[in-house]
Amino acid sequence: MVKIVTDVVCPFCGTLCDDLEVALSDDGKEILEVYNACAIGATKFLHSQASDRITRPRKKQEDGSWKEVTYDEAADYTAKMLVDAKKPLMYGWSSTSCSAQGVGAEIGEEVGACMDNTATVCHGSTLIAVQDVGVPSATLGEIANRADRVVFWGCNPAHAHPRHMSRYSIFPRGFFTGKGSKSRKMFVVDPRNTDTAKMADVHLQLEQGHDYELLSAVRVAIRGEKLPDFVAGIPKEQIYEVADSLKSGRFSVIFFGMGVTHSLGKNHNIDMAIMVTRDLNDYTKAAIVPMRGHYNVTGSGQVWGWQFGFPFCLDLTRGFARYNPGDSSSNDLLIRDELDAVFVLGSDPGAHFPVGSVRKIAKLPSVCIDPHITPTSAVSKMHVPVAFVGVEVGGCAYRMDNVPIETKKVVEPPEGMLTDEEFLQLVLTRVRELKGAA
Amino acid sequence: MTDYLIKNGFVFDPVQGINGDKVDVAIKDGKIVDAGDVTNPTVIDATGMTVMAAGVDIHAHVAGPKVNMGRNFRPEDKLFNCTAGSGIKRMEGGFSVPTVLRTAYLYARMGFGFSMEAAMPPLYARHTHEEIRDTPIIDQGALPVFGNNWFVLEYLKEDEIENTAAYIAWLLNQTKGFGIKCVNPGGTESWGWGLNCEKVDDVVPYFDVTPRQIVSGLIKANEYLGLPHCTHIHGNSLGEPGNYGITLDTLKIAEGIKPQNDFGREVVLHNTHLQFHCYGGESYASKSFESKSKEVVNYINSVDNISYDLGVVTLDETTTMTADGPFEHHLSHMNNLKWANTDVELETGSGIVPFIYNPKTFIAGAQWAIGLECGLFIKDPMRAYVTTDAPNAGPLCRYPRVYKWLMSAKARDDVLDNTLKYGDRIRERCYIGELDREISLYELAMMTRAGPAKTLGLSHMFGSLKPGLEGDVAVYPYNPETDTDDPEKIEYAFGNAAYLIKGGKLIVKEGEIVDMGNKRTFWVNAKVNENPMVERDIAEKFRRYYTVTQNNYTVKGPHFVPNPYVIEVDSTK
Amino acid sequence: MAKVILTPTQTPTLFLEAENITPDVLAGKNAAEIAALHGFVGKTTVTLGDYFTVEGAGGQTAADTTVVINGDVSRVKYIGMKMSAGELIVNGNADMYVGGWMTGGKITVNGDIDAFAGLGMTGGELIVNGNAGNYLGAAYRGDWRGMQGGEIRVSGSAGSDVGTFMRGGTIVVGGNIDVHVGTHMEGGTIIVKGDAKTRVGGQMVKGTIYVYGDIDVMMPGFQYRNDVDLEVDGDNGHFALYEGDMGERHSKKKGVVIYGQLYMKY
Amino acid sequence: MAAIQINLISGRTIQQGVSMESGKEKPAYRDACGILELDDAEFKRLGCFKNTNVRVSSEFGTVVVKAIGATQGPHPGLGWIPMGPWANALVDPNTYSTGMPTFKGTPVTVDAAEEEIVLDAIALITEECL
Repeated sequence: MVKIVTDVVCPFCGTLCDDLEVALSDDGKEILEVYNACAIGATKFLHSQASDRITRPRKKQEDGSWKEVTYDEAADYTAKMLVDAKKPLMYGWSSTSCSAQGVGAEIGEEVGACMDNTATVCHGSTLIAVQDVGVPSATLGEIANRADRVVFWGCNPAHAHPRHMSRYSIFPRGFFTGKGSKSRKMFVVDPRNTDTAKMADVHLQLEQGHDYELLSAVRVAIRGEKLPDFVAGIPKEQIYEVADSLKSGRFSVIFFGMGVTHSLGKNHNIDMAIMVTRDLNDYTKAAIVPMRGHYNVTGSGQVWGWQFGFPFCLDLTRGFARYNPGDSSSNDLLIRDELDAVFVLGSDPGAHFPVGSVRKIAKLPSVCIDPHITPTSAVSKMHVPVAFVGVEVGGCAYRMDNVPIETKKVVEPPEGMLTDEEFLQLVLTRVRELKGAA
Repeated sequence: MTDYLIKNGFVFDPVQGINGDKVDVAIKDGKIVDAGDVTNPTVIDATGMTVMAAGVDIHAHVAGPKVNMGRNFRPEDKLFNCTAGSGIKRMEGGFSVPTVLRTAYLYARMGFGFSMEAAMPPLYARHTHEEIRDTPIIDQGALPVFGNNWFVLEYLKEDEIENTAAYIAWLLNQTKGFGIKCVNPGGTESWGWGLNCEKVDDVVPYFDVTPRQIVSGLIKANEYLGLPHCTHIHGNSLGEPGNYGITLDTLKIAEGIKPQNDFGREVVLHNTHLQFHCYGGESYASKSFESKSKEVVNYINSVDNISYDLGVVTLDETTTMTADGPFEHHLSHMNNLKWANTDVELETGSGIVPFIYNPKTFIAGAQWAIGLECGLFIKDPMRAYVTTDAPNAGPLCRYPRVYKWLMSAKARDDVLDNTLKYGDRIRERCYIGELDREISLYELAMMTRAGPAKTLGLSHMFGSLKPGLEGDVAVYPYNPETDTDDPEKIEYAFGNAAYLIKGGKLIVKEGEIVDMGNKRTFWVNAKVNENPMVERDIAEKFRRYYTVTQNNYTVKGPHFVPNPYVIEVDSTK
Repeated sequence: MAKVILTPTQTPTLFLEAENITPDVLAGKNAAEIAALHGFVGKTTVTLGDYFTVEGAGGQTAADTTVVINGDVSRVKYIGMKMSAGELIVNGNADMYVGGWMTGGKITVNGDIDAFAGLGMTGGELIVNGNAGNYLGAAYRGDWRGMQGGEIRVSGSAGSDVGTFMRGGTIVVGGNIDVHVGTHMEGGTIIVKGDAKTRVGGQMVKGTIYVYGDIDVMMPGFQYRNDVDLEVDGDNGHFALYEGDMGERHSKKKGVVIYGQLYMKY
Repeated sequence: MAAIQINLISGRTIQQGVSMESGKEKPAYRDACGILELDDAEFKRLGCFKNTNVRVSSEFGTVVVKAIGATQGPHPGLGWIPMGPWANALVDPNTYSTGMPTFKGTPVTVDAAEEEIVLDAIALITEECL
């Protein structure tokens, strides 16, 4: 009998779909099919079953080859590295559960680490902007039920958050939006004619890197002030039209992504987008929501928030928490040679940091905790594979709108494999032993 | 478990009528016992000190999504005030919105044992519980918000009390909540369209129900269920000049409703942070704005089924946060500072804005005065509780300062004469000048432990040193015979408990935190008759309008509530 | 005036955090006491003596104390942080947070400095005979109170985010400046004698910016008003006055809306 | 054949996501992310056919990828490499003291490199870093 597990939560992106159904083999050991998921989510579940999966920690030898070690040996190596370092970086924390993040926070505090999560290369700019000007926002259901003006600015949900439009933003027939997509006007602002842009009622194909000016122009237009003829390549008539349309909606929402967080201006682009939203609230109702990437990068910021007071870029080296992106941020720390050890969990900086930063990681003592083989594991001195969170172990995760959802365990991990939380507990115990001995 | 005997202290326990007598307090197996019932106890010498049951906070925002947004979006609130861990303490930080560790340590240093998180958005209940779990030492509960919930609005439009009660029981169970919170009834749902409900008879758009119907229905449903706590209300038009009339309208909704519960609770409506609801005049200008605390408290004095807490403004830079979304939007236009807002599908909303209560302005001084007046006009201090609506009117760490102001006319005069720029004007526009009352330690014990414990329905556990209650005792370095010369000694003593015993464990020893205690999460499991209609409505709403499945809504398992204390109520009889 | 001379003896392998190097802390201390003061490298606690030779002694008060650093401290953070009086001279390059949160006194750096100098500064003088980094005279993260008073002078160029959330005081940059100048500015004066790139005065509420050179892209919320002849920082010139940011909130004074002012030199 | 200057940006695609979750060490990941998407006009300027390997260079590095026709275009003046190590071999690490490298908007030079091969992710990062 095929067994169906329902209400499964997808551990891929910040959309955190919780309506997946997974078909298991008779013995409950094998994942046969994944229903309701997007292609990426389904792959994540199915790939967990790959036959060539690494199931034991491995240490890099002098000659570059890998040697299998026990989890205890790996924990000992990790603990010693963190305790001995003067300024270790503990990076990642996005593809894991809040309880693992909590244990990680205790380790970071014990060893005096710099701690950073993937927001640092994703929505860190957003976090800075929110600190500067706040954020009028709403849960995704609020948007599904009310929004009639939907803007995607510098984001491409058709590819990056594949079920976002169908679950939350464009197609749902909500309480006050009974006609689904017909109830909504869709705007896309993107320098490319993306698959999302192709669906839009209005596509503003701006000149790349001029989001700040264009958003500023929208604010000027909202206030009915004069504009130059073109801003960011967009004619002023179109800017006025968009501003009027957003003002005249009953509920306008702006979703934004790495098109703005990664481009020149960074936090300022988002700052301005937030101010557009704030301005719109003087005329109608408006909200803005960042399209967070990893399924639990948001949770990592939450856990650190309540434990330390800051969502990323923590410097705990002096026993108390300090925060200042630009100083305590992973890429600045790496590029400026401020670190002497690197620990990575639940992320792949090897693939997603500028190569200059990756070269620095490669030169330092390093541990990579990841179920996969990745560019990070390739440059690390120790690779510790662990169970897939959300597939082989459950745990709390926070959606892009900060809604917490508990991910599920669907199948057992391969025999003898630890979860990341279990491994972190080993490291924490060992760190305390080492510190007690010191 | 160690037995304790606290000897020679001046004991204040209004429940037992002990008013500063030197009585020994004994704890055995985590509970208070008669002094003769302990054998070989650890003796704590409280000579020259004040002994009370541990404090009980009926209303503070210390855990949950908006609190954490307050932390994360205000790094400047932590600049230069994060401190390293020491002993068994972890690192801590934050002034107006402390980290969970600092919250726990602050409460311990102030001699508190229980705190009620004042607003939990149901969809975010997991978040609130994760923070509560990570806040050591103190016991906590959380109040889910109901005043703008679509189920409640739909049922109460038709005055369906039984259905409302069935839904409330279901939600308390799903979210592991403690009782009913109602914030700006109808107003936050209206805020979903950028609107508000300013008066009790304003109509909520589409739902066609009024704040009056919502408040009345929630009170009735609360008593139908027989919950330990009463309906906990933050009414319409908080912070608006002239709002006292709306406050009186709200309070009068409770007229004639009798409490129905097995917990000794005597009130049916708790009006939180009353200070924000006692304003006269038409603007914040000193020629118009005036205090109406006397009018409001006089009404409360004239009835017996209403309690309140003060919400005293402490004249600090702080962070305001409330489920009253439209109010925070309004506030952001007053000070132009950063504004966070989250509207929560089908349920509620919230807003957060930093705020500086600047003593150089008339209005901040007037608000400060009104909060204290609310504490000084009360006839029965068992119904008026000290809070700062932390962190809205002031940070949690300021409780001892508020005690000082309540207990010392001299300390109040010092603020009016030296701290405030418009002290004289405030004496004219408020009642503070005519009040020479000084709250006694006995009354303070009512306003900070006995009273809140009773209104929370927890007087069988907290708030007194009666044998059988929880072994929660605070010892403050304050000598009521000799320390009356200087009000600063009050502030120091109540912020630096010499000892705190919580659940029979010694948490604070000679002013140092030495144990993380055995933290519990309180929630109420209310049993109701089967109600297929409500069950169907719930399933329908999840299928069509929520973005999580009904199965994924339930807060469960040891991860979120590892050490629950469940209070059972049964309305099926 | 008493003088303390610190001469670097080694370059920190990581970075040294040395907020104790201010006239305020060094006042009243002799060379041995100064050498024993703490600094931090990562999680380790070190002494200033580990990294500097110390000559001389502090005066009785900060105002009586001059501190001279002779050498490169480009891997030392927090020099002159929270300084309130006296003088601090760095003969070399310095790292981040030079004069952060300073309230008075004078800092002179004969070299380049990195980011976050003069952060949240309320008074005093910060003179940089070299280049400055990003976030010069800006606000700490989340704070709406950037530089509020005092003066910063940079002879060379400056980085991005100069004067973000500035509320008062003056910043003069002799050379060119990177993006985002005076963002969210609500008071004070920024003078850029070289070229600016883009995003000058974005979200500006109030205050004054002068740019002598070019601006690559003007913010759309700035409107040309008129030409004026002005004397600015001792230089006479003919300027075009722009007001903005029209997209931003503005207060009124006697019924007249007060905008941020941007003067472009012809 | 000529070298062309173009403004480079990156981002996610479904194929990038799927292949990433299938294993970054696999050829599918290289095929999904080791590409440069260009408008037809750029191919004309470049003087080579679609599906040709090209060398992309910036101030910060050089990488060989396969140039393909824009799938989400046109996007005049822009070249596009999916998020991953190939794009990151080129991007500007300057964070402007915000912590965020300037991932989007890197000026690059593209020229045909038909004889060169596109390395897989592990080989690429090994060559760059070890």
